[in-house]
Amino acid sequence: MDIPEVKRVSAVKRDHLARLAKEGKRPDGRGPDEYRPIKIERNVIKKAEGSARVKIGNTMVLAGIKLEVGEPYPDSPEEGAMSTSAELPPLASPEFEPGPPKPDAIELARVVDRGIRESKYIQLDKLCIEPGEKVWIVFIDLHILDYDGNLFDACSLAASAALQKAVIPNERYGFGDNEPLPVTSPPVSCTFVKYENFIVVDPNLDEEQIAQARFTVALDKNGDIRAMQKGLKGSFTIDEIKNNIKRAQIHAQKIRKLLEE
Amino acid sequence: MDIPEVKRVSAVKRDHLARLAKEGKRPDGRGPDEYRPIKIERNVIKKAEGSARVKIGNTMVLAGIKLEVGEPYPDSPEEGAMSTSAELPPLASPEFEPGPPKPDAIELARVVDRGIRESKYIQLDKLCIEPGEKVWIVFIDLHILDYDGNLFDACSLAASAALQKAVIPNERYGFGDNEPLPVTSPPVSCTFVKYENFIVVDPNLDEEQIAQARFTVALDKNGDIRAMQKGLKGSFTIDEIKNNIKRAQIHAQKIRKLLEE
Amino acid sequence: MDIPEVKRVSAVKRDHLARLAKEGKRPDGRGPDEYRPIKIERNVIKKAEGSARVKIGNTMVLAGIKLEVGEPYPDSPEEGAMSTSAELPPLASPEFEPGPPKPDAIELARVVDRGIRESKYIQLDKLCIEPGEKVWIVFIDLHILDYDGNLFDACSLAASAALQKAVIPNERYGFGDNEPLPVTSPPVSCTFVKYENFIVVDPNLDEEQIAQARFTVALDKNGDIRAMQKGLKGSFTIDEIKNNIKRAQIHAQKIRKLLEE
Amino acid sequence: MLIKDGIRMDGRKPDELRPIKIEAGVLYRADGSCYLEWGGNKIMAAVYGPREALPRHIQDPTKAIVNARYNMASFSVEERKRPGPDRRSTEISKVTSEALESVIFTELFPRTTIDVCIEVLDAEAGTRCAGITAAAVALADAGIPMRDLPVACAAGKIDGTIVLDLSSEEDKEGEADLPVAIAPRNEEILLLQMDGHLTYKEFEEALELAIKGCKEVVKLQRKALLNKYKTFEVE
Amino acid sequence: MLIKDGIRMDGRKPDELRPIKIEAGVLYRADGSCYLEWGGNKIMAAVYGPREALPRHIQDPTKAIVNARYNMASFSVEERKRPGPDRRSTEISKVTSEALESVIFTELFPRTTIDVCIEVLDAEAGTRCAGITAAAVALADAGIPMRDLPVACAAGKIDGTIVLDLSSEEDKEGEADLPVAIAPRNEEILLLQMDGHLTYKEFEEALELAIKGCKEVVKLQRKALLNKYKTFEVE
Amino acid sequence: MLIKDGIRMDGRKPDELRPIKIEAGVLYRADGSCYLEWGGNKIMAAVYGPREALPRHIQDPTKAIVNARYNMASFSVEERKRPGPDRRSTEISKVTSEALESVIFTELFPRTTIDVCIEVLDAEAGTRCAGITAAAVALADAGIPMRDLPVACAAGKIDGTIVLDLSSEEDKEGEADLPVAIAPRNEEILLLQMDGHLTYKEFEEALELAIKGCKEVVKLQRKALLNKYKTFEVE
Repeated sequence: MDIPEVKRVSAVKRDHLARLAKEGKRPDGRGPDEYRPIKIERNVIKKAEGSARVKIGNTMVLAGIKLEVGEPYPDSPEEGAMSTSAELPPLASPEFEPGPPKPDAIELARVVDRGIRESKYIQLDKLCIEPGEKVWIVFIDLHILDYDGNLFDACSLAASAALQKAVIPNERYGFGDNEPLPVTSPPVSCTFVKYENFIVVDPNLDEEQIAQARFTVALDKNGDIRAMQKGLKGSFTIDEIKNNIKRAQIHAQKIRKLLEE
Repeated sequence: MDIPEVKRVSAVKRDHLARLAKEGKRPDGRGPDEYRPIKIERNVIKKAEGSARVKIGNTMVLAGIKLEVGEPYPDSPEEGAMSTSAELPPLASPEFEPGPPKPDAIELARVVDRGIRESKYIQLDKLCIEPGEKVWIVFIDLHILDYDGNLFDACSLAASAALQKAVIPNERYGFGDNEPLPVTSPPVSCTFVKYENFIVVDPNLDEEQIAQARFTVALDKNGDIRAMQKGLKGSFTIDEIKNNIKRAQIHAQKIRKLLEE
Repeated sequence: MDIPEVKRVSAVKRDHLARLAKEGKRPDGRGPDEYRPIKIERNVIKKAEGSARVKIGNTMVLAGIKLEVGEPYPDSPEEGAMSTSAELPPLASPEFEPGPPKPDAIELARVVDRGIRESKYIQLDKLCIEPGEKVWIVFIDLHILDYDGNLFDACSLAASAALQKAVIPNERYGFGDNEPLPVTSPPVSCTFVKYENFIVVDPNLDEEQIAQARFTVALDKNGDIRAMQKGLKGSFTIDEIKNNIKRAQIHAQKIRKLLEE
Repeated sequence: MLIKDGIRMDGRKPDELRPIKIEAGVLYRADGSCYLEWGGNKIMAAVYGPREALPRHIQDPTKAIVNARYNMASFSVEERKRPGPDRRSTEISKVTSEALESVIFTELFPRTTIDVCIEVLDAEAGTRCAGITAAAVALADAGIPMRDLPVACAAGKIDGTIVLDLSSEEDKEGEADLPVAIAPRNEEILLLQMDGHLTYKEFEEALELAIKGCKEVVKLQRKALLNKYKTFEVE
Repeated sequence: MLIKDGIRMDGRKPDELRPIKIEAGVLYRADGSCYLEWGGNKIMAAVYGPREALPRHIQDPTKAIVNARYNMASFSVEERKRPGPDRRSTEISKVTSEALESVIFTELFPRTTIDVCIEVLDAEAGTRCAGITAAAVALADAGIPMRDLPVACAAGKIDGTIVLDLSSEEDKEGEADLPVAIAPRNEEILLLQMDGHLTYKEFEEALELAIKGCKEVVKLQRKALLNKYKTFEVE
Repeated sequence: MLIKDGIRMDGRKPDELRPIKIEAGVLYRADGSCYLEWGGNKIMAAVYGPREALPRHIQDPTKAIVNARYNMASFSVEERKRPGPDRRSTEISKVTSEALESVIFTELFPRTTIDVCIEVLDAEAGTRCAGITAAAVALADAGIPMRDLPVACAAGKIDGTIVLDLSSEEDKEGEADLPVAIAPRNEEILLLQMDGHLTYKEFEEALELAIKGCKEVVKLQRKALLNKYKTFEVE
C-alpha cells in the first residue's frame, strides 16, 4: 500500500496563508485568477523527436517526445499508440526521492495523458506503418526540473508544445524523409486548489502544501471538456466545480494563444 | 533472505490450547479428526473460465481459472501448460501485507500445484492447438478472502472445483465453440498440524499459530499418494507420518464426495 | 540513490596498519609488490561450458561460462555478444547481503567485462550462427566464494581461465560436435590500493578496508593498456598512476605465465 | 447504436442503474467488510484499523492515514491480469483514499492507519465507483466515525445522450464517462474524474444525473447496514 | 528403461547411493562451512552467526531465527539460470530453514539470526538433500549447538521399483521422488516432500529406504567433521 | 577516416575542446545548481545538503556521505531509454560520488548526506565528464566547502592520433577513450577510467592532454560562478 507522504508545513506558514486567504490575497500577491508568467521554449533537446521546456513562475518542466516502431493493440490494428510517463527526480525538489514512479507521478502522467488522448490531439490513425504489424508508438516523457507548484498545467503545456513541432523519425528507420507528427488542436489544462474556502488558479508550492482540494480540467479549442480530475483529501461543492470550469474556459483561451504563437 | 515472520500468540492463549490438547480437545470443540463445515460454490465469477468459492469454517478462498494461448515448453511441444499462483491479500487477514508473493504464498501455490499436476488432473496432452507453436496455458489463481487457518486444503479444493467445470474459451480466440476443459479425477488434499504432541486435521488459525509441524498429503481417487509436504519448525515421527496418511485416506473420500455432488 | 555502505574498521586496526605502512610493511608481511599465492583450477563445473576456480590467498572466486543462442545487436549482425555478471553472495562474507547486484558488484563485473572486451579476448566475429538472426551469447558469471580482498584481479583471472578452455555447446543445440570457444590472448588485470601514501599490489581485506584509492589496469600480452579503473574516495598523483602501470606490466607477465601453464 | 427509442442495449432507461446488491459484515477477520454486486461487478471490501501505523516514521501525529488499495483479481477480466498493482490501479487507489479520507474523522486517531482493501473479483465497468461504495459500507461496518456515508456513481454520454451508470459496452463505445463520489447529505464532491467529450451544458446534466444515481445507491448502502444490524438483533 | 536386471543405468543397485565427498571448514570468512560433492552435485555451504538480527524489528526476543538461503549458480544447470531467487528456490529455502531450525537450540540465542548459505555450483538431481546435508556440516563446523546432526536423502520410484537417491535421468523419467531429512538419532522427520505416484505400501518402502540412505550419509558427515578436527590437531 | 590533415570531422584540431557553456544557480529549489552545454550534451546538476541522512542507520558519525546520482532522461538518446538506473549509470554514479567526495570537506558535516543530482537531458559522448564538471559548479554554488574545484575531461585515440574530448562518432569509431577528473590545483587524479587500446607512451600523451583539457574547462567553471556572483551584485 503506498502511504501518501505526510506533508509537513509549518503552523506559522499555514496561519499566514489562512489570514491572507480571508482577505482574498495570495502569498505572492497574485489575484485568485492570475497565472504566474508562462514561458514556452520548443526544440530544446536535439536527440528528442520533439521537446519543450515550460516555466510557470519558478516551476520548470521539460517534455521530450520519442517515437518508436512497435506492434499495435489487437483492438486497433491500424492505429499508433501513445504512452505518457512522468518523473519527479530528486533534482527538482528536496522532497522527491529516486526510485520507480510513486502514486503522485503516476496520477500526474495519467491526467496529462487523458487530456491529450481524449482531445485526440495526436492523430493516432495516421501513425500506422503496416496494419496489424507495425505502428508508431509516441512516448511523452515529462521530466520535472524545478518544482514550485502546479505540475499538472506545466506538464500538460510542455507535452502539448513538444508534440506540436515533433517529427516522425522516418530517416532513423530507413522509411524516407522525416515528416511532422500529425496533430490537431492541443488540449489546455487548468488547475485550481482550494484552501480556507479560497479557490485559486495555478497554485504555487506554498498553496499546494496547505490545499484541501485540487481540480484540473482539460479543455479543447471549443472550450468543451475532455478530461477532469479532482484530487486531495477535501471536497468541492457542485457550484465550486461548475465555477472552476467556467474560470478555466477563460484561462484556457489565453494559454492557447501562447501555444499558437 | 526472506525472514520468516515471527508469529506472536499470547502466552495465555498458548497455555489454554496446550491444556485442551492434553485432554484431546480442540479450541472450537471439534474432535482431532473432524473438519469444519465445508461449502463449495462453483461458477461465481463470470469473467473467469472456471471459478469456485470454498469455505472451510470461517476460511474463505476463491479460485479463478483463466486460459490463454501460449507457446509450449520445448520438451513437451504437444502439451498445454499450467501455472498456479496464490495471493494472500491484506483483505483476508490483519497480518497479510501487500506486495509480491512471500515464501508462505509461494509454498502454498506450489503444494496445490503439485497435487493437481502429479495426479494429472488437467489433461495437458489435450490442450495442444498447434504442435510446437500454440497450446493452452491454464492459470489457476488462488485468492484468499478470509483467513482462519488451513489454506492448503481450502485452496486445493477450490482449485479442483474450479477446474472441474471450467471451459476452454475457444470463442474468445475465434476457434469455434467453447468446450469443457478436459479433466480426470481431482486430487484431494488433507492437512494436519501437531502441537503439544496432539495431531489434528483441518487446523484453524489458533491451532496453526501454535503448531510445531504441519503435514499435507494429496491423494488420488484410489487413495494413492500424489504429493506431500511437511512444513514448520518441528518434526514428526515415522509413525505419525504414516498415521496421518491413513487418516487422510478416510477424510479424502468424504471430501471427494462433496466435489462430485 | 544507492548509499555507499559505511565501512567500519576498528580504530586500533587502522592505527596498526598505518604504523606498518610508514615502515613500508604490510599486515601479512608481504612486500608492496608481492602477490599472495595464486591458484587456478579449470573445468571444475560440469554443467558449465567453461569454468575456473581461482584463489588469491584466502580469496576464492568461481567463474562459470554459459553459451546461449540469441539475437545479435542490430549494429553488429554478424557478431556474437558477451555479458558479464558478478554476484557477491552472503556466503562469501558477513558483509554481503542477498538481493540484486549493488553498485560494488556492478562495478566489479563491468571492469572485468571491459578488460575482456577491449582486448578482444573472445572472438565475437566467429560466434555468428546465422547473420542478423542467431549468434552465440557468452555469459560470464562471477561467483564469489570467499572474500579476503582483491576481487578485481581474482575475478578477471577466473574469467580469463574459464574462457580459455570453454566450448561452444553445439551438441546441446543439435548443431554438430562441440568446438573450442575461439579466443585470442587473455587480458591480465592488476590492482593496487593506496593507504597512508603507501601503494601496494593485491590488497587483502584489511588493506582494502582502510584504502583511500584503488587502481586497476588490464594489460594485453604486449603490456599495452586495454582498460583502467580508479576507484574509492581518495586520489592518485599523475606519477603514482604511471608508476602503477609500470609495476603492473611486470606483475602481468608473471600472472600470464600461470594462465599459460 | 447504444440506445434506441430511449432504451439502452441492456433494456435500461437512460437514468436507470444496473441491479445492485449489497451485504455488510461478510468477513470473519476484517474489522468491517462489504460484499457488493453492481451489474456484472463483484467487489469485496474490508477495513482494518484504526491501528498503529508502521513503520513509525510514516505516522502522522495529528491524524490517521487512510490507505485504500484497489486491486483487480487476475481472473476478474477478459484477458488475465498479471497480479500486483499497475498504473491504473495505483491512480484509483490514490483518488479513492482521498475521497474516503474526506469524510472520516481522522483527527480522532493520530498515529494510526485505516486500511481499506477493495478487491474486484469480477469486473464489468464502473469498478471504481462500486469499490468506493463498498468501501464506505465496510468503513461503517468497522465503526469508523464518518461525517457522512460516501457513495459513488458514474454518468456518461452515449450516442449523444446523457445516461446513468455505463455498462461495459457503453463505456467502450460511448463518448464520455464521469465517475463521481459524494457525501450525500450536502452533496459535496469527494471524487470527480472525467474522460471523453462533454460540452459544459452536457457536463451539468451528467453531474446532476450522477448525483441522482448516488442518492439511490446510498439507500441500498443504508439498507445493507441496517440488515446486518437486524441480523444481530435476531441472533 | 531405467533399471535392468536389478541394475540402474549408472550401474548402481536400487539401494545404492551415488558417490559422496564431504569436506568441512573450507572457507576463510564463514563461521562454519562445508564443500560437498554428491554424484554430479557440487555444493558450498556457509554459516554466519548467531549474530544480531537486523533490522531490529525482526528480532525474536525468545530465540534465534534460522535463515537458510538455497541458491543455484547461474552456470550450475544446462540452460543458464537467471541470477536471483525464483519460486522453486524460495520454497526450498523455506523448508530447509524449517528443517534445520528443528535441531538447533535456538532459544540459547535470542534476538539473533543464524544465516545458512547454500550455493549449488553444479547441479544433478537431489540438490535440496545435498544442500541440507552440507548445511548441517557447516552448522556443526560453526559450533552451533544442535540436538542432532541433520541429514537428508531421497528415495524414489523408477520402472515400478523403489530406489535410493535418484539420478538426474531417473528424476526426470521416474514415477516418484521423496526427499527426506531426518534427525538420525531417533529418526524424526524434519523435511518430507513428495511428488509423483506412490501407493501407501510403496511409500512405506521408500521412506524406509530414504532413512537407510540418510544413515549412511550421516557417517560421511561425521567423518568430514572428524577429519577437520584431526587436521587441526596435526597442525 | 576520423581525422584528415590534422583536422577532425567536426573541424576541431586534435587538442581542441567542443564548445562549452556553463551557467550557475539556475534552479529555484536546489541548494546549488548548474546548467551546462558541452558539444551536444545538455546537463542539469543540482545539489541538496548537507542535510540529515535518513534513515538514520546509514548515517556516518564521522562525516557526510556524498551521493551522486547520474541519470539519463529517456529522450536524451537516439533510442528511447527506459527510465530508471541501469548498470552503466549505476557505475557512473559510483565513480562520480567517489571523485566528488575526494575534494569535499565531508568531516565538517557528520551524519549528513550531500546529494548531487546529475540529469543528462541531451547526450552526445562525454556525459560523465560533463556531469562531474556541472556537479562541481553546483556544489560550489551550494556553498559546500571543497579543497579544490573538481573538473573532468576525456582524451582518446582516433586513427592512431591522441585527441581531446571525443565526439559521439569518434567515441564509437575510435580506438580508446580516457575520461579523467582532477583537482586542478595540484593535478590529483580523482577519476580515471579507460577502455580501448593504448600503449604506455600513448597513455602518457593522452593523460597529459586530458589534464590540459581539464585546465581549460576549469576556467569556464570559475567564470560561471563569478558571473552568478556578479549578477547578484548587480541586482
